[in-house]
Amino acid sequence: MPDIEIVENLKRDLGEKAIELSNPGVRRIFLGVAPRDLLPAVTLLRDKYDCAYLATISGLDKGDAFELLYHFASPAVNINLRTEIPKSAPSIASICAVIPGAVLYERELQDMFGILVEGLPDPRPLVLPDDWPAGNYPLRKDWKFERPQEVIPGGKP
Amino acid sequence: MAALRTLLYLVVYPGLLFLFVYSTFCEWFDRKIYARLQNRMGPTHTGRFGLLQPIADFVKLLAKEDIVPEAADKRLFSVLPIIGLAVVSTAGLLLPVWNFDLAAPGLTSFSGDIIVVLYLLSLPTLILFLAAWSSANPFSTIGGARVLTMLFGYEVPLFLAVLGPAILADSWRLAEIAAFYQAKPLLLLTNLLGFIVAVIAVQAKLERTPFDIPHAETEIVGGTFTEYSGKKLALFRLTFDIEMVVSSGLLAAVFLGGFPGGAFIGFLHFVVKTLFVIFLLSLLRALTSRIRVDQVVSFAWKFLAPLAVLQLLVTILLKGLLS
Amino acid sequence: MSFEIPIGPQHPALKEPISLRMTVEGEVITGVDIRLGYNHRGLEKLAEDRNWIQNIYLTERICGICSHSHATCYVQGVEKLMELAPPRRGLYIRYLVAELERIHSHLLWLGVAGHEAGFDSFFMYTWRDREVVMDLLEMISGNRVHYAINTIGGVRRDLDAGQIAKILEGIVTLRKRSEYYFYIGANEPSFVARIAGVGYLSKENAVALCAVGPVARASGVARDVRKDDPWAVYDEVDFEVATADSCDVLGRVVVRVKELLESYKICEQLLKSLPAGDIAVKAPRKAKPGEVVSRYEAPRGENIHYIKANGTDKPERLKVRAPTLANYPATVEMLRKGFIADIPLIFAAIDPCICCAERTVTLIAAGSGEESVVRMSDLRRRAIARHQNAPVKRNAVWPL
Amino acid sequence: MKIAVFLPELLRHLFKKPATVDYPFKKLEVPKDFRGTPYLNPEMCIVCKACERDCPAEAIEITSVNEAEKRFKMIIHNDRCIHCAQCVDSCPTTPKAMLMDSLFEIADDDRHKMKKDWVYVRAVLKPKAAAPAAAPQAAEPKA
Repeated sequence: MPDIEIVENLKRDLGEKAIELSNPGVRRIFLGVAPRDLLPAVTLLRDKYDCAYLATISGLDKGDAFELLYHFASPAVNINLRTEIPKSAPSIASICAVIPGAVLYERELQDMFGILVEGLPDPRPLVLPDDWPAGNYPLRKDWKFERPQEVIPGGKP
Repeated sequence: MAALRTLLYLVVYPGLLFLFVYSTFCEWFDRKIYARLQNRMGPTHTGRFGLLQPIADFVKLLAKEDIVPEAADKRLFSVLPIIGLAVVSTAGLLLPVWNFDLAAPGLTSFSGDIIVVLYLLSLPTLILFLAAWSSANPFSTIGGARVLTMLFGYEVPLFLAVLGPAILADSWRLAEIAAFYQAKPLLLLTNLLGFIVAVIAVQAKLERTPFDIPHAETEIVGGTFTEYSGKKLALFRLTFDIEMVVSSGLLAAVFLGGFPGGAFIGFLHFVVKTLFVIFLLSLLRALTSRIRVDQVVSFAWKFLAPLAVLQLLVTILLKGLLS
Repeated sequence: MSFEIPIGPQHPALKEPISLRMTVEGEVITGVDIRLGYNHRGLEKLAEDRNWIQNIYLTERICGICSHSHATCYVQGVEKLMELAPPRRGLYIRYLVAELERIHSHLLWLGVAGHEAGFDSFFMYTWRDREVVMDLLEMISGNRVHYAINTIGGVRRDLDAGQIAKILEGIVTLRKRSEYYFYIGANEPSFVARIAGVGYLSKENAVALCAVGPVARASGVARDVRKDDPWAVYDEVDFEVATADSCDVLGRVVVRVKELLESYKICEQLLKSLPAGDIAVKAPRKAKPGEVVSRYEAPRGENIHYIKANGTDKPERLKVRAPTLANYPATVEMLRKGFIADIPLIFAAIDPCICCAERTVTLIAAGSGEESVVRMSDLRRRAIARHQNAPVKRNAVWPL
Repeated sequence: MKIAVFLPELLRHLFKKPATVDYPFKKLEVPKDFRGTPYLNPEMCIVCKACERDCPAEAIEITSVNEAEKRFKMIIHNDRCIHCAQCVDSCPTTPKAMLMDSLFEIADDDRHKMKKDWVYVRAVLKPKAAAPAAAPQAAEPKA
């Protein structure tokens, strides 16, 4: 199925829900939806577009909002589902019920951006150390790491 | 004078010192063969051709820190390696290569010594299990359970296989069995099947690939030896080396016609024949991958035990024919 | 009797730290829990304050085995962002190295599988023959592990006729050996007994849990980015996607060996039709604002990089998804109801690259050399602080 | 199912020469373009700092010693260097001021000993045609 056809189909199936629909490269489609339409959109992609394979979820700190990109892939095309949630209330519904393999990526989002993923079957921290200070989310842009002075072991300065 | 001789017999030859030197040599031989089979070099630099490498390893381990875990049964944990070493060294004294008189059964060569050797060679397995259990470590516990499970697999085929030639020779004394086959070397060929079964069972007893399940390092870390370190580990390793020498000596005595020709020639026979058995063991080690413990038991009962029984049948029929 | 055994963070079967908690009932596994985070270096954060050139080498160091795959995935994304068209010869050399890397990675994996099963001879022989391809890579790029042959707009080193002849010669040897190892792996009874029927992953589960690479292909899911999303040279060469239907570790061995043979085919085709010309075009220092999703079929499965540029000489965001991370949920599924003895084999069968999978947390934003130093002092400081604040609890439960 | 399929291969190698090399007693040759350790040819350096800017490991440090004499000091931190040779690629002069040798045994027990530094006067290169014979009088190498 060529890209144009998929874009047309998506336009027809999602209608108003598709805030953004673009096709910047060969076999690359970017699709934007509102957070409340996320689950229906993911279900649609899985059932109708053969996109049961979620490659990953990218988070991006845009200053006052978080952008979440769900990278799906089918044998024909790579669909990137974009949604945006406000930084003041960072919370998103989990898609684990639809795509069970998403659990690690959603846990990573929680760790890295402090986004609350609701309905996650296993919400424990994934990658951060156990004694990581609360409220520190490394991939937010306002989180800066102060580089310590280099000290070479062995006594000499 | 007799006391001194006994002391020399126990400590120097063929006691601890000789067994130590010869077993480290056998370990070197095993390692070198294993390495060459794999197109590697093996020990090269300690001593000539790396001959001293096992001794260097032993000394290194002796010098390492010796840790006894807090949760372990400390007394049992510490004493087991020594018992293990003592048991296998005792078994070494019974081999019919030194100090035996065919006519007059003595202290180390008597009717029924084949049973005693087999029994003494079974003991290290139980000691290993106790050692694993007393270290109170999940990996050791699993290793200990595996040791016992495997024991049920290989012990019966080994006994059946080793006792076959004894039945044919009509004796329970190693020296007499060996002498019987020295008189009729062609009869050795009838025991070929038993020899194969016995080599595989000895491989399992020595816990070498494909039967290195109790201490499979990629599965359960050190297995039975997880908590052992320093001197105790060194003693355990020496125990296994000596066990390898003794069990290959046993196989040589029973299946390969023993060690005829007096002290010197007999000793040469001993060296050549044990090295041959060890070569077979190394080859088996290089040839296979580790199997699971359930596969060991089913393999032992589906293949080894029936083959051993078949060998026994052949032996009995042959004995009827001969008499 | 049911008890827990820890596989990792330090364990002989694991070459890198990860923690698998196994609840076992005798020899049978009843529960599995995975804990990541022992090997985090903060690459995604670090990438945000490195320029485009520096990031090539940063992404290359995500992994030590498939170093070229991450760098290529990144570079082809950046080229799209910068609207560069690398010369054909450069592309051919780049994907030639990529296929050679796949060969070395799969041979390495064969050896590791043998080692985990206790088949050390197999391990020694496969690794001996892997030296052939390692030497080829060293000859092409100047290094055995981190080839660093990619640059934005092409590759950094050219091939001459002598090198091409040597590569072709090496491929002939390797093909013969790979076929032999296939024969051994499928016929040695003790090895087959260990891998056949072990680590079952049904096709439905492989799809639902988003498995990638040889794990998915061994379960009958023909998922290969080189075919699904052919880029650069992959629509010009002829190869097949290797799959197997046995859904077990044996299937994964078969898939990998078949892929080896396909890779030899691709290498020969690339070398035979190597175009003449330049190997690289000059790249600008800055990229226009934009975003790109770059996909690449690494030896372990699909690699996906999401790169966003903001007009400066540094990326706004670089998201890296390594294939191993995608295979963890499937691993948990495969381990369930297995034997303890199968843990290393099943885990090794996904060809885990733990440092690939864990790259996100920023503890240290420093050059590679400083990391250990900073981390040491940092760790020491934190350990002291922790010790002062909380007395060590005896028999403490694993805090999760 | 066959038994002992590996046997012929194993026995064949029993009396063959081992494939391994007796390192460190015997050493293999590295290929021609091996990326060893970077070093500076101070006669060619025009202090454009391209290498410092592009070094992914921040292993190159160029500081000014004497502004008036145009004297500079370059330190290469071999303890940080990742041997990617990007400095060689970034170097704009012909012939290159940054070069790689084929040394690979550079481990040391002290990080300080792994630093290498050069103090030199900035080279003034003539136009491209005469570049190979550029400005020998300006150089004053010091290891």
